[in-house]
Amino acid sequence: MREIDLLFFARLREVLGVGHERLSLPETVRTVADLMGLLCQREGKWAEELGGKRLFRVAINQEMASLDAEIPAGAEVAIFPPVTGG
Amino acid sequence: MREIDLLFFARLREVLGVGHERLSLPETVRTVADLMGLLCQREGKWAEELGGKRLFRVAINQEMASLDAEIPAGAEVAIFPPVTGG
Amino acid sequence: MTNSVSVQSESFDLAAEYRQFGADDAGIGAVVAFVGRVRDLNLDRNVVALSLEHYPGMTEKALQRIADEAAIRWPLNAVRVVHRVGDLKPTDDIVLVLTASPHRKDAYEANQFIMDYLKTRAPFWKKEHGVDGEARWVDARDSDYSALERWEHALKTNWGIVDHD
Amino acid sequence: MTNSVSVQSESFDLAAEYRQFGADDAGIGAVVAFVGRVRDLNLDRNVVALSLEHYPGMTEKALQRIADEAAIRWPLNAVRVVHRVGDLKPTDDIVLVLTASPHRKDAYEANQFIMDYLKTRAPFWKKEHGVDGEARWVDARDSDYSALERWEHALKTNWGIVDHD
Repeated sequence: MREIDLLFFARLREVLGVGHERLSLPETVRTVADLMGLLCQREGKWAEELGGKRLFRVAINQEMASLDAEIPAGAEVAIFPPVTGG
Repeated sequence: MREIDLLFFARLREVLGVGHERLSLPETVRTVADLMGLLCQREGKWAEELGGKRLFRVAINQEMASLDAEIPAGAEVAIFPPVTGG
Repeated sequence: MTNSVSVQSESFDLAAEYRQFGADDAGIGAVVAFVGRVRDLNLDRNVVALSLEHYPGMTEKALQRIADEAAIRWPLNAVRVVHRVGDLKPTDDIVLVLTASPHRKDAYEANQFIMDYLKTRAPFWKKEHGVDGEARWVDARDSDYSALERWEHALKTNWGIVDHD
Repeated sequence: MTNSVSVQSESFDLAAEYRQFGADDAGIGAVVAFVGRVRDLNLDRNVVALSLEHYPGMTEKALQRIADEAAIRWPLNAVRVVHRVGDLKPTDDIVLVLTASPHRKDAYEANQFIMDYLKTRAPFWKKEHGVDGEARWVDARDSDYSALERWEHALKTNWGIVDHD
């Protein structure tokens, strides 16, 4: 099992009711897409937000990442809405 | 005879040795092109600068003007090199 | 080449930033400063306050990366980016981007490039607080994504560079 | 809509200009400031001083006309143009253009439009004084004319407007 830090920001943090959690990834979860599949199993808001109907962005170790990016052990994985700074 | 004020700026003022002169235009001189013809009759530097070999710009009453623009009586006509501000 | 970024809750001082910004570099012919400010009207809704959330650590990295990329693509003497976070009100400054170059075209283009990338890549999120007391997260604008695509198209066309996302 | 121009020998104060520039207009989302400065290197020649001659009366009219045209073509909250004349040295500021708009694209574009027109239409002339003690009038740059043509092409294409020269 690989351990990761999962972070949520802005609207996603509020809707999901969590800003940070520590998560152990099963061996079958290698990529960002796999992780989204895992989180969608929580159903409710999780499936609604991360199931593909709404836009979100993912960063691995503070770099923007695509759905097919691999998640290294010990990674900091952040999930957040499209950014609106500037 | 229409009287005009003729102004020169920057390099043209230095080369021609004049910043301002009062000039009476013969009836045959109606446009900017006609005026250039008249000034080129002075030969030397005048023909060299205003005869078409070098770039210059003309303003009538402080508005940029083309060679075919008519010169009204009492006009302030300025002749100067391409501008280099900013 | 100085190339610095800051994320801060305090307001920035344009005059002080400009003074420190390549003041004695006589190779600079053009400086472009962009200041983004809080508007009171957003989609016909009166906004009385704005709060800016960010992803500490990643914001600084993202801004530095954007500034560095601009400095690779254009001949710049200096780049400075300051982005505020926390609580703001209408007319407050949010973001400052300074670019300096020998020629104006490069200073303008690099500045726009930085803002377009910042708007879509730097992890900041705006929450608007209306006169009615309700708070609402601001939606991302499609026009910000088309602004970005313009650069990516230009980069791919001119230099064959693939987007690093 | 405030829309003002100045021609002056004194230096300008960017901070004061920015403060006065639509400070309490909460409709402004973007401010772009362009500052043109004296460079020491111009075509490999060391410049120790620069003097700016102008055509008094026409300069103010030309700047006002350029600012007004920008305000017709883009949705601007304010425009400010300051141009210095007289004796300057490397690193001195020459020109300031401030544009404010609800959205950044308009503020950037209007600012560039004003600079491109100013560079080819406003009657200012630079004379460089080199280390060798020799003075030389600066030549107009072809790139300034191509920058202008870009706008004229865009204007004619989009709005069928004929150049007013």
